[in-house]
Amino acid sequence: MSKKNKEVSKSGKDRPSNASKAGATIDADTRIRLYRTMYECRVLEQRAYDLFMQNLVKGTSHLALGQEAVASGFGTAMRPDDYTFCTYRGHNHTYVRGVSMASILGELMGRECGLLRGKGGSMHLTSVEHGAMGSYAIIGAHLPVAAGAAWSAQYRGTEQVSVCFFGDGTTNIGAFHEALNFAVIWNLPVIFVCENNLYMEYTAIKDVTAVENPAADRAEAYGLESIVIDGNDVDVVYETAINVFAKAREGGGPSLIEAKTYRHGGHSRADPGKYRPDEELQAWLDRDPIPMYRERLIDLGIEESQLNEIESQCDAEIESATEEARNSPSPPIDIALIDVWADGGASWRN
Amino acid sequence: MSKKNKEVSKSGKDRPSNASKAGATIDADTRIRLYRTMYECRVLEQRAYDLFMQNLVKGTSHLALGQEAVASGFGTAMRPDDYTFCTYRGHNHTYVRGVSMASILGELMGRECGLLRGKGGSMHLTSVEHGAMGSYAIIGAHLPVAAGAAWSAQYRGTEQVSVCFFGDGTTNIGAFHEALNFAVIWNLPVIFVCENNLYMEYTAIKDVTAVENPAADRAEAYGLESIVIDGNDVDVVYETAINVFAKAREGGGPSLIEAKTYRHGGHSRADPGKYRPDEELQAWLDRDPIPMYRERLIDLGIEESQLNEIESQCDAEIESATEEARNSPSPPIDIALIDVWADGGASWRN
Amino acid sequence: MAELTYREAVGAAIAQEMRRDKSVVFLGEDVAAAGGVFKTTSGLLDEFGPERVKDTPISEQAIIGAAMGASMTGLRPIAEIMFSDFFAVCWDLVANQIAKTRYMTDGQCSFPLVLRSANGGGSRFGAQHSQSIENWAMAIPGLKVVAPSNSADVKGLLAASVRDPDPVMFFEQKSLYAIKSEVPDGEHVEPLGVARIARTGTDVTIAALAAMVPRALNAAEILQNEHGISAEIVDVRSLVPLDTKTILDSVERTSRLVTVEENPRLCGWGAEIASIVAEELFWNLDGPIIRVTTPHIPLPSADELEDAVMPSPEGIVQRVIGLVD
Amino acid sequence: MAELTYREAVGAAIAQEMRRDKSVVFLGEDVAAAGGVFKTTSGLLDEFGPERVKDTPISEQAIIGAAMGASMTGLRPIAEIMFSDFFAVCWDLVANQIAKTRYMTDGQCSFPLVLRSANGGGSRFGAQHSQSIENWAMAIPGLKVVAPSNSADVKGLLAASVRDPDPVMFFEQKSLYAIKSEVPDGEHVEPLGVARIARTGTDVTIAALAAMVPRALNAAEILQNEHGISAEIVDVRSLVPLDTKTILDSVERTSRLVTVEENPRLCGWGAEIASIVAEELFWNLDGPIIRVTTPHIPLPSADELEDAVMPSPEGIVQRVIGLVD
Ligand SMILES: Cc1ncc(C[n+]2csc(CCOP(=O)(O)OP(=O)(O)O)c2C)c(N)n1
Ligand SMILES: Cc1ncc(C[n+]2csc(CCOP(=O)(O)OP(=O)(O)O)c2C)c(N)n1
Ligand SMILES: [Mg+2]
Ligand SMILES: [Mg+2]
Repeated sequence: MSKKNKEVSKSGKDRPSNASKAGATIDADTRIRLYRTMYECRVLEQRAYDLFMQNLVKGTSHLALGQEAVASGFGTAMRPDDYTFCTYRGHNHTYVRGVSMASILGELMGRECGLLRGKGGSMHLTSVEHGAMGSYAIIGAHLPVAAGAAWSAQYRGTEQVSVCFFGDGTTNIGAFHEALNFAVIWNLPVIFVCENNLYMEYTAIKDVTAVENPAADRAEAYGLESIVIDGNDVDVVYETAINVFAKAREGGGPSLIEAKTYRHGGHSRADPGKYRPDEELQAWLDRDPIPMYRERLIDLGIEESQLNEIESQCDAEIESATEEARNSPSPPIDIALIDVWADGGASWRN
Repeated sequence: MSKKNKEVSKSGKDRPSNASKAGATIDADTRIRLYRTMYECRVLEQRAYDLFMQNLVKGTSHLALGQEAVASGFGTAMRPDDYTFCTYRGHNHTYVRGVSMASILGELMGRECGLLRGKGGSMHLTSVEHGAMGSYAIIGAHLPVAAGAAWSAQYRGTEQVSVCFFGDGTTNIGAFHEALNFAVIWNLPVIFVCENNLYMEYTAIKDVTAVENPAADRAEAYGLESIVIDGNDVDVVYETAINVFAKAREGGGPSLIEAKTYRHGGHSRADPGKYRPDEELQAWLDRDPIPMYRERLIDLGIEESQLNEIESQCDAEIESATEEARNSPSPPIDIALIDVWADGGASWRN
Repeated sequence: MAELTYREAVGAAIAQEMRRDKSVVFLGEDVAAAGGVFKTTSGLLDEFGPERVKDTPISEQAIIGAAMGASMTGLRPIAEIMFSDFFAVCWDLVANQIAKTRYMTDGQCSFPLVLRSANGGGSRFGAQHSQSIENWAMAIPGLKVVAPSNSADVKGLLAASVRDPDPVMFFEQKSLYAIKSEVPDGEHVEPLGVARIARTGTDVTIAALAAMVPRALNAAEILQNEHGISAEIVDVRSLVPLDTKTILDSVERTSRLVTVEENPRLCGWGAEIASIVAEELFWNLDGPIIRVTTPHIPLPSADELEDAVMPSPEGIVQRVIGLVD
Repeated sequence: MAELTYREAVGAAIAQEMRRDKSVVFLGEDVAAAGGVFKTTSGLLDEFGPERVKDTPISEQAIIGAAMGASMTGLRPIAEIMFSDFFAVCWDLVANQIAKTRYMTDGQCSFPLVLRSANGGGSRFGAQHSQSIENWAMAIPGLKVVAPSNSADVKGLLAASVRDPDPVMFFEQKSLYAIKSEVPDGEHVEPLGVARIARTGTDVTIAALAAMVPRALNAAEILQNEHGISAEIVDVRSLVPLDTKTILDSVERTSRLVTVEENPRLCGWGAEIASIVAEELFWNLDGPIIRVTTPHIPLPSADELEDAVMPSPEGIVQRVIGLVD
C-alpha cells in the first residue's frame, strides 16, 4: 500500500507525464481518499440518474458523471473552512465538502431530509456548515460572489480560500470578465476552476468561442498564468490544487485553472447527448477518471481487495442513503412561507 | 507609451516614426481635411464648455478636448454609410459624420433646433441620416449593439462597417467581453476603438485594471491582434483606420484598436480634473494633437496662411452656430409625449 | 383547424414569418442545431439555414445587443432568452437601450424586434428558472409585452410581434409548452393589444394571463357548478398595449374584479389593472377588488411546495366566493 | 440639531456605522479617493482607510457580487451603484442571487448588505440617468426598499439599513442632495418599515415618496390656502416592509387616496398601494383612488420637457380638486 509512485511512469499507458510528477508527492492515504471520493461521487450521481428516470427527481438535474476527478482533487485539497462556490452541476462539489448523500438525494427528490428541505432543488445545493456556499444556476453569477467571499477572508485575515467552479460556456459571459479583473486587482485569495467539458448545453464550446482554451487563453488578459490541466487525472488535479491553495493563502492572489474533462451523459435531465460524435465520447469513456485511477493505484501496489472493499462500502452507503431519502416525507407546506427574511418570516407589510 | 513611438523623425519633435510613414500615403487634401476636422471639433467643444459655464447647457456634458485626433482620423476614413456608435463623450464622433454644429449645441442647450429636440440631451447625440447611430451613456452597452449593426451589414451584404468608440474604463465591464467574443466568432465587420485617456471618471484606469493596456492586452483573449496607437497623431489614426476598414470590408472580421490619448479637461460638467498630476497634464498638453499637426503640415510645406484661413472659417462657423442655437426656441412641450412607439404615440392603452 | 402544441405553435409562427420576410433572423443559445432547449424551434435551421438561424455563446448581453443593432439597421431579429429569469443578466440592453432609444433620438431609430423567452413556474425548476417577469417588462416604457395562453394565440400574436415596428417581449409559459389546442390553418396573425373574453359571465370579472387563464377557466367551472356564480374570464394576452376597454367593459357589466397573477404579489400587473378600475369604475363596483397572486416569495422547487404557493383554481374559487357572497 | 444637506447625511450615516462596526466596508466607483460623483462620501477614505473604503473598476456585476459574497461570510458591505439606472447591468446579482438565496437555501445564508444609489429625475440627465426604479426593486421578493425624503431620514434609515440583517436597496433622490434639513445630533437610527405622517389632514390622504414628498407638501399648502382642502401627507419612506397600517389608518380617516409616484405609470408602487386600499378599505372610500405618476415614457432631457412630465405640485392639486369636489 505504500509503493513509491515513481513506478507509475513505468507502467506507461496514456498517462500525462505531469501526473507521475504529481504522484511523487501524494501519500498513499491521500490517494485512497481521492479514489474513495471519486467513487462516492460516481455512485451518488448514478443513483440520482436512476431516481430521475423513475420520476422521483422532478424538475431537472445536471450530472457530472465523468468529471469526478475535479471535484475530488480540489475537495480533498481544501481546508474545512474554505469556501466552495459551484454551479447547478454541483452535486459532487457539495458532496466532497462533507455533506451526506441522503441530504443531497433528498433535496433532488424534494423531501424533508433534503439539504434545503425542497426549497432549492437540484440546482441550488448549499451547506454553509460545510463551506459549500451555494450552487448557482444562472451562468456567471457566482464568479464575482466567490471573489467577494475571498475579499471577506482577506479582510478578516483568516487565510480562507474561496474556490469557484464553472463550465467552459461560462467563460463567454460578462461576469467572468468582471470577476477575473476584480480578483486580480484586489489580489484576492480565490481560485477559479473552469471545468472544460467541451460543451455548453447542446452546443460545442469551440463553435462559439474565439480561442481554443476558453479559460486559459484568457488568463493573460488578467495578468494571470495560463494553466491547462488534465481534469481526468485526479493526481494532477490534487497537486495543482495544493499549489494554488498555498499561493492564495500566502497572499499570492488568484489563480485560473482550466481542467479538461468530459461529461459522460447529457447536459441535464434525460438528454442523451446525441450531438457528440461517437468517437469523441468513446475516447473520453476510455479515459474515465475512476478506472484510470484504480489501475494506477494497483500499479502502485495498493491491494485490489482494499479498493473492492471501499467500493462495497460506497455501494452500501448509497443504498442506505437512497432508502433514507425515499422514506423521508414531503416537506411541510408551511416552510414555503418562511425564511425570505433573516427574522424567519416572509412578510412585506405590517 | 507604445513601442511604435520610439523613433523620432528628422524634424526633431517627438513625432512617432510611423506618423511620417503614414504621411507618405496621405495626400495633402486629406491632411487639410484632417486638420480642419480636428479644429472644428475643438472650437465646437470649447464653445460647449463656455455655454455650460454660462448655465446654458443643463444637466451634464462630457468633452473630448484633446482627443480630437481619434474622432477626426476615423471619421475621415469612413464611408458615408458606415455606422458610428459612441458614448456620452460623443460630440466629436457625431460631428465628424456631417452633423451641424448648431444642432449639436442646440441639443446640449435643450433647444428646438437640437438634433433630438431636447429629448436626448448631451449624452445621446444621434443622427441616423449621417450614420451616427447613437451616443450611449451606460458603460459597455453599445459594444454589442455595434456588433449587431455589423451583423446586419454582413447579412445584407452591404460592406458597411460599424465602428464603436469607448473609453479605457469600459474594458472592465462584462459587455466588452461578450461583444468582442461575439464579433470574432461571427467574423463581423466591426471596429472597436478604445480611446484610452488614462482615466475613468476620477479614478485612474491603472488602479483598477489587471493589465497595462486595458484593451490591447486583452485582444489575444479574442484571437485578435494587439494594436496600440498614438491617438494624438491624426496621421497614425487615419492610416490605422484605413487599414482596419479595408480588412473589415473584405470580410477579414473585427479589429480592436487602443488609441492612447488624454482629455484636457475634467470628466464632465465643471470637473477641474484635479486628481491628475500636473506634470502628466502638462506633458499631454504639449502633445495637443492640433498644434502638433499644424506644425507638421507647415513642415510638409503647407502654407500657414491656408491654415489661418481654415481657422478663421471655423471660428466664424461656431459663432453663427452658437447664434442659431441660442435663438432657437424651447422645444414644444407636447413632443415629450410622442415617439415612444413607431406610430408616433406614447399610449399604452386603448 | 389543426391541433398544435403551444411549443409547436412557436416554431410555426417563426417559420411563417421567416418565409414571408427575409429580414427576419433568429438567434439564441442552442436554438439552431438543437432546436431550442424546449424544442420550440426544431427544423428552423434546416429550412432557413445558418445565416438566418444562429446559435450563440452564453452571452445574453451580446445576444440582445446584436438584436438591437440589427433591428435599427434593417433587420427584424427574433432573439431567444432561454429562461425569462436570465433577462436579469441583460436588462440594461432591454430596459435602458432598446426601450428608450426611439424616444431619446426623437424618433430616429426603430427597433422591430422580438425577445422571446420561457416564463413562469410549475415545472419544479426552482426560484431562478421559474419567475414570471412580465411585470418587470410592463414597468418599462417602450416595451410591448405579450403572454399567450394557448396555441392559436402563440402563433397569431408571435406573428404580429414579428411584424410590429416596436420591441415586443414575448413570454411563453413553459408549463404550457406541451398543451395542444386548435390553431387556424394558413397564415394566422392576431393583433396585439386586444384582450379576449375567454368565457362570458355576469357576476364577476376575472382577469388572467398565460397559465393563469386555464386555471381561471377551471375555477369558473367550479364556481358555476358548485356555487352558482357566473364568472367572466378575460384573457388579457397583451399587457402593453393593454386593452383597458375590454376589461373595463367587462367590469362595468359584472361590477366585480378579481385579477389572477402568477408573479409575486408586489407591483404585479394585477395591481395596475386594479388601480385603473379603482379610478375609472369606482362608482360601478359592488365590492372590493381582489388580487390573487403568488405570495411575495421566490418560488420553491419541491412539487408540493410549488403547487401550494402558485394560484390554483381552488384558491381562485375561495377568493371569488368571499367577494360575491 | 444640526442642519445637514441630504448629501452630507449619507456620509454621516456611513461614518456613524463604520465607526461602530468594523465589519462595515464600503465599495463603489469613484467613491473613495474622489468621495463619490455626488460627493456623498467625501472623507470616508481618510477616516477609515483603503481597506474599508474601496474604489472599484467599472464592473457593476463584480461590485454587487463582491458585496454579496462578503455579506454571506461575515461582513456588512455597503455598495454604491452610481446611478440607479445602472442596476440594469447587474440586476441578476440583485434580483436573482441576493434576493433569493436565503430562501432557496432554507435560511442558511444571510445577506446583511446595503445597495445605495442615486435615483430619480429632475436633474436634466436624460432617460438613462434619471429613472426612479424603486418599483423594480419592490417587485422582487427578498429585497427591502427604502427611499428617504429628507436628511434626518437619510441618516436614520441608512444607519438602520446597515444594521438590518437583510439586503436593503437604499435609493437617494439625486435632486434632493443639495437640500438642507435638520438631523438629530448623536447616534441616529430610524426603524425601517414605518411611514411618517408628514402633515396631518382630514379630506384626503396623499401617499408620496422621496422627492414627491416636498412636492406633495407644497400641493397641500396650495390645497389648504386656495381651496380649503385639508390633505394628509404620508411619507411612505420604506416600500418593503410597507407600513400598510399607517396608510390604511390615514385613508380610513380621510376616505380618499391619492398616490404620487415619480416612476412611470405602469406597475409603480402606487398601483400596489391602490390595490391594497381597493381591497381592504373599499367600503370606507368616498371616491376613486387617483394615481399621479410620470407618464409611461422615458424621461426627456431638456429642462422644460422634464418639468412638464414629472408630477408637480400644481398637477397634484388639480387631481385632488377633481377628487374632492
Ligand atoms: C445566464 C444564463 N444563460 C443561460 C443559461 C442556461 N444554461 C444552463 S447550463 C448552460 C450551459 C453551461 O455550459 P458550461 O458553462 O460549459 O457548463 P456545463 O453545463 O458544461 O457544466 C446553459 C446555457 C443559464 N443558466 N444562465
Ligand atoms: C454601467 C455604468 N457604470 C458607471 C457609469 C458612470 N460613468 C460614466 S462615464 C464613466 C467613466 C468611463 O470611463 P471610460 O470608459 O474610460 O470613458 P471616458 O469617460 O474616459 O471617455 C463612468 C464610470 C455608467 N455610465 N455606466
Ligand atoms: Mg461545459
Ligand atoms: Mg477614460
